[in-house]
Amino acid sequence: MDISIRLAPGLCLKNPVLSASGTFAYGEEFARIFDLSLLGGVVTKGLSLHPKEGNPTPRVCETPCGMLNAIGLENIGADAFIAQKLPFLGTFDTEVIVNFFGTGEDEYVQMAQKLDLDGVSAIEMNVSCPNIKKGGIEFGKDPQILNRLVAQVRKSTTKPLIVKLSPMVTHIGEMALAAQEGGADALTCSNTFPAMAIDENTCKPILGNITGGLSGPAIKPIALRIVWEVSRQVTIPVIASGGVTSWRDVVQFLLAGASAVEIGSFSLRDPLCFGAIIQGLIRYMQDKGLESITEIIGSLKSA
Amino acid sequence: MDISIRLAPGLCLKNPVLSASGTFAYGEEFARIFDLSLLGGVVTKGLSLHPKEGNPTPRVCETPCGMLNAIGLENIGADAFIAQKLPFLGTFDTEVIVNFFGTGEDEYVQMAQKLDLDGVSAIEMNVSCPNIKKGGIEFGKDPQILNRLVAQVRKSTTKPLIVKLSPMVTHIGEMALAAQEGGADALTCSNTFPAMAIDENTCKPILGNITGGLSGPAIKPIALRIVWEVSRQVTIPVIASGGVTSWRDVVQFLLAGASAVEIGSFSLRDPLCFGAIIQGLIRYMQDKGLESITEIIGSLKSA
Amino acid sequence: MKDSNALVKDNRQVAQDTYLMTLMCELSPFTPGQFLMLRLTSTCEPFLRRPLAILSYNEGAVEILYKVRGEGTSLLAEKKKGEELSVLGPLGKGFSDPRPEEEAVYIAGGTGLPPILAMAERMKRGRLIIGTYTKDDIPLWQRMQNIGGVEITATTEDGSLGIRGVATQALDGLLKTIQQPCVIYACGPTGMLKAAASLAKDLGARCEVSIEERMACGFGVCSACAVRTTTGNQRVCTQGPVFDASSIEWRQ
Amino acid sequence: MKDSNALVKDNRQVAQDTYLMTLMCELSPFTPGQFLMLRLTSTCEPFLRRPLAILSYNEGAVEILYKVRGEGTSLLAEKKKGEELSVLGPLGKGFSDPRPEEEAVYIAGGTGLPPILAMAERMKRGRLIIGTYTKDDIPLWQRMQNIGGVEITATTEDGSLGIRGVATQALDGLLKTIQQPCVIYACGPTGMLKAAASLAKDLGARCEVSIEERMACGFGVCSACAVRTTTGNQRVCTQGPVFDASSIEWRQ
Ligand SMILES: Cc1cc2nc3c(=O)[nH]c(=O)nc-3n(C[C@H](O)[C@H](O)[C@H](O)COP(=O)(O)OP(=O)(O)OC[C@H]3O[C@@H](n4cnc5c(N)ncnc54)[C@H](O)[C@@H]3O)c2cc1C
Ligand SMILES: Cc1cc2nc3c(=O)[nH]c(=O)nc-3n(C[C@H](O)[C@H](O)[C@H](O)COP(=O)(O)OP(=O)(O)OC[C@H]3O[C@@H](n4cnc5c(N)ncnc54)[C@H](O)[C@@H]3O)c2cc1C
Ligand SMILES: Cc1cc2nc3c(=O)[nH]c(=O)nc-3n(C[C@H](O)[C@H](O)[C@H](O)COP(=O)(O)O)c2cc1C
Ligand SMILES: Cc1cc2nc3c(=O)[nH]c(=O)nc-3n(C[C@H](O)[C@H](O)[C@H](O)COP(=O)(O)O)c2cc1C
Ligand code: FES
Ligand code: FES
Repeated sequence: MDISIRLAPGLCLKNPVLSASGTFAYGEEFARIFDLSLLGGVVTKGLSLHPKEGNPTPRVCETPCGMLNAIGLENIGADAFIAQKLPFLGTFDTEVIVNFFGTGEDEYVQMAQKLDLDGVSAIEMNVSCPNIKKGGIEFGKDPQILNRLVAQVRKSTTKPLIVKLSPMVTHIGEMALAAQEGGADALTCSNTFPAMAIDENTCKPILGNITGGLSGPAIKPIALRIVWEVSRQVTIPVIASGGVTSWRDVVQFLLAGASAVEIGSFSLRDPLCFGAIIQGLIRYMQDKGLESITEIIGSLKSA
Repeated sequence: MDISIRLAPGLCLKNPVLSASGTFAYGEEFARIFDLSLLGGVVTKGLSLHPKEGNPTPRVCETPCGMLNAIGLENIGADAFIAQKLPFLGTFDTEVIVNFFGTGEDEYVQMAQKLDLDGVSAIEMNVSCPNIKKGGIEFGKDPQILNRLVAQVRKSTTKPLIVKLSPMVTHIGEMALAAQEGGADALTCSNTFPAMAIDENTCKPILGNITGGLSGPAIKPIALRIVWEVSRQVTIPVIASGGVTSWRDVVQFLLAGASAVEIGSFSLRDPLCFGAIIQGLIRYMQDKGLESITEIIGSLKSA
Repeated sequence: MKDSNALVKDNRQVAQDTYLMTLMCELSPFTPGQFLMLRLTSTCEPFLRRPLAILSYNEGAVEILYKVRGEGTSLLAEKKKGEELSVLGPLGKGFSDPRPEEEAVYIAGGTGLPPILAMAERMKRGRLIIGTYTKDDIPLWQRMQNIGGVEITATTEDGSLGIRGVATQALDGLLKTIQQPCVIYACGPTGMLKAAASLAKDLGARCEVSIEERMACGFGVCSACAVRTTTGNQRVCTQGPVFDASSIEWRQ
Repeated sequence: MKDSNALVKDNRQVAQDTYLMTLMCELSPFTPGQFLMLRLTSTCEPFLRRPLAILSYNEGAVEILYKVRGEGTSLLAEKKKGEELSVLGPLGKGFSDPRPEEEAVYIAGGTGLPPILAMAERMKRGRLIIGTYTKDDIPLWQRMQNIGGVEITATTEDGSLGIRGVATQALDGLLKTIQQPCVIYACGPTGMLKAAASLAKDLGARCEVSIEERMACGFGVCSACAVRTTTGNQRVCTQGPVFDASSIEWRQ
């Protein structure tokens, strides 16, 4: 049985299960509880050129079947990552996908150049960040801005380039096409939903940052629709992200058209979930008599 | 203590708790289990000019802390509503808010004219419907189209006009302003999120319509953020809709800037929730020593 | 209809994946075919109530018979004596009584047994066919034998009990042996209901079917449970779940 | 750190809104101040685990002492003997032992008692101050008395037990009476920790504080639990929850 999946030239995952950015740090903590080599790939915390301190606490809060986070992209910066974390990740037999962001086109480009290194299997661009030059509108909210940004980054790296879309847009298909035309090798659908929580006793927002991003099972039905919609509009592979908790969810995302799946929030609750999910997927394929995982991808039947 | 709230000239609710469209039918079933006069207002199932059969079943499905629906706007049509349902609703001491939609500008206008009747306290426009002339894009997804539609409807009725926004847009504030400038007296924020569910055994979508709208507690954090964002951009009152299950949620939405709150999906699970929620709200105001509900509205403190 | 707190009095496995639960709560009198909406937890997960037919109601004790299919019924199977559930009901329209001259024929497939058994236990006359895949899927076999006046036939697809085959084949055979007018009461998979309806039509017999459809509210407000009938869409939860089979426009 | 299934052995109320739970599970040896992440249900609601300090661990039995605050701790309080929980831990860095020449002073406010009591029970020497609003808020009063070698002082704001006032006033008084070098171990509300840190600084004493911050993972991967220190942000869950008080940059 073949559960490997090719995402881009030079990027082949041994299985379609990835960690998600921001819920796996740089892999060291999880490496203490399981062998990272069992994963299709590791997606790192989002990196920027310089270290970032992040937002005031509280930075997380629980919501019905989900959570909000407003970490504020705290990270150790590209140099420290390359020096201190990348070599360790290289000791595992898994793909290393480095998530990054910038506050302007320049920073995105510099990051792409910096990360064009041995030991980096692919880079994942987080475009849910405000473009300071354009008055703070997110890169991921305007197809022209996104297309230009992706094209610039594309020119700056030899690595497979994954663009992670923001979900809260009117026409997700347009954004997906803009990224594809800019030269993305694959898309991740999608990031968290802008949301908030209020404490009715103190009459204050719960998060230090007021708003945060909603993730977890609560958003899975929306993420599934987005993957279905996007994968029918683009020709490049789609990586699903949003609310995965089980092998059932993985199969559903594959049926909807995803080629791989990231597991984020649920791995905070259940850090050992990855192995069980991969095993469940294999059992499903055995039960259905499937030879290759590619038979599932996009094979949703009509209602 | 004063828990009444004025939403528009001629539209004053005795309390801020409303039913939501599509989860209360035309009030008859709920009237058998509690006195509708306890509500601030009743919002009816969405009506169109002619009766509508709706979508193939299954039309609903459960999701983590929420549900999908693809009823397909099944309704008995405006004439049958006016003849058979409106007189009954008139026997209660509550405001009757009639939700409606159209497949084109004409139908919206005709509906507004038809509903300009005694016994109708206000009309709520559902703009999450495709504009057939504009190639199927939803009225609620383009600010120009929305502004024009609202302005046409505004001219066609003497009733307070509430516009119910679609949440899945890039700039919800722009949509809100477009509706306000078109002449809306109030906004409902917001409708369900396009989503989907898949059965990994049959490899088919669960809903007959493939996609449906996500509602329930799962979306509350997003709805709260939308209410907070919109109420700071517009001068007209905002009615919250999305995931309310308790008096706590009601207070949170009021703090975020809502003037009233609709309870939808949760009343399917707990049809007697309305009275308990209103009582909880009153107790909260007593505990906090508040004289008027208007003291809560928009009074969120900084973090 | 009323929203009541019910206490689990008993919950035991009675067949493959199938449980019989007794709940203590006050209901108004019910008609077989009517159902309850059960709320399984106090958190919002799972969010919706689950529809389950009333098997019996006696002095504050209501019985339900259910098969574990997904999350909701799994949670139900884990409930222990003394736990609380919220129960909405009785809901919907049940079966009408057979006319004095009619022979009652009950047919149940799979999880369709509860309303059918309730009807047979109420009428105490007629003939009941229960069809399953195998012997171990049949719950309450002894209890069925003990209904005075009702003749029981089992069909199993693997032949492990009763007649090998499907229930509607047995129904066909049975109907051929009955001389007087018949009324057929059916609950089970759509294919079975459709076949029963067609046999009834050929015979000119009355046929009432209890229809299953995904529900959200169970009391008529959400329009989830539409079924196409000769007079347009009807709501399974309030205008059914029991319908005259001749009014249903079967899918496909 | 390990993810284990734990069985509830006992769960009883020991003060106003406060419960003591004993769970059976295998842990590696713990240091007072270390904590567990408890998963409360098998459904995804509530979604996150809850951090709770380890009060004791002995031959497969771990004790936790918790106050009911919201949804999670309410669910915990409802757990009965025999129910299962998933437990991640021991997590974080605990208190360091007092040096031989140091007098140990433990101070706990509100729900800060568990790690402090664990430390006092381990060291069996020093002085412990427990501060609450009223007498009924103090759990395990008798058990504290029974720690050989530790002198217990209670403060209550309403004066219903011990000294009327707040714990840090009592700490101030106590420190004035001690001649030898001190180490202060503190857990409780931020205001209390800050005041204890400031008293320690004035005295030139070591002070270790156990910090509470909202957590999502509890094992260092999500960056939720940042605390500002003189060397930048640190993670409460892995680099704490116990910190040298002089390294903390207190908010406001
Ligand atoms: C009026 C009525 C009476 C019923 N009476 C009984 C009964 O007495 N005993 C019994 O075992 N079952 C009965 N059912 C079916 C029962 O409601 C479903 O098996 C149950 O809701 C499944 O819940 P779940 O969470 O375990 O499964 P889910 O995980 O929700 O779904 C598993 C499967 O169950 C089916 N299902 C889910 N929800 C419904 C629903 N609302 N209605 C119908 N099918 C559904 C679907 O086919 C789905 O694929 C009845 C259904 C209706 C509509
Ligand atoms: C390292 C650590 C050890 C702890 N040890 C104990 C202990 O031994 N005994 C005890 O009673 N409590 C302890 N707490 C606090 C305990 O974790 C919270 O009271 C609990 O998570 C609240 O959950 P809830 O669902 O009941 O409340 P929620 O409804 O989630 O929130 C209620 C209130 O609890 C507080 N809270 C919520 N989540 C957290 C969190 N993750 N961390 C801190 N505070 C939170 C907030 O102030 C919130 O307003 C500890 C916290 C930490 C970080
Ligand atoms: C605590 C936390 C931190 C995150 N940080 C990042 C990040 O740095 N970069 C990024 O692209 N996405 C980030 N995300 C988004 C996740 O990678 C993921 O796309 C999202 O949470 C939805 O998936 P889930 O429901 O499986 O968590 C973060 C999410 C969480 C919960
Ligand atoms: C079964 C169902 C039917 C609905 N029908 C309508 C409708 O006809 N018109 C409309 O504007 N909104 C409709 N809605 C949306 C609700 O009015 C409400 O805005 C949404 O469900 C979010 O609120 P909730 O989370 O409280 O349900 C429907 C929702 C549900 C669940
Ligand atoms: S289930 Fe809601 S109308 Fe039937
Ligand atoms: S709680 Fe996740 S890093 Fe500390």
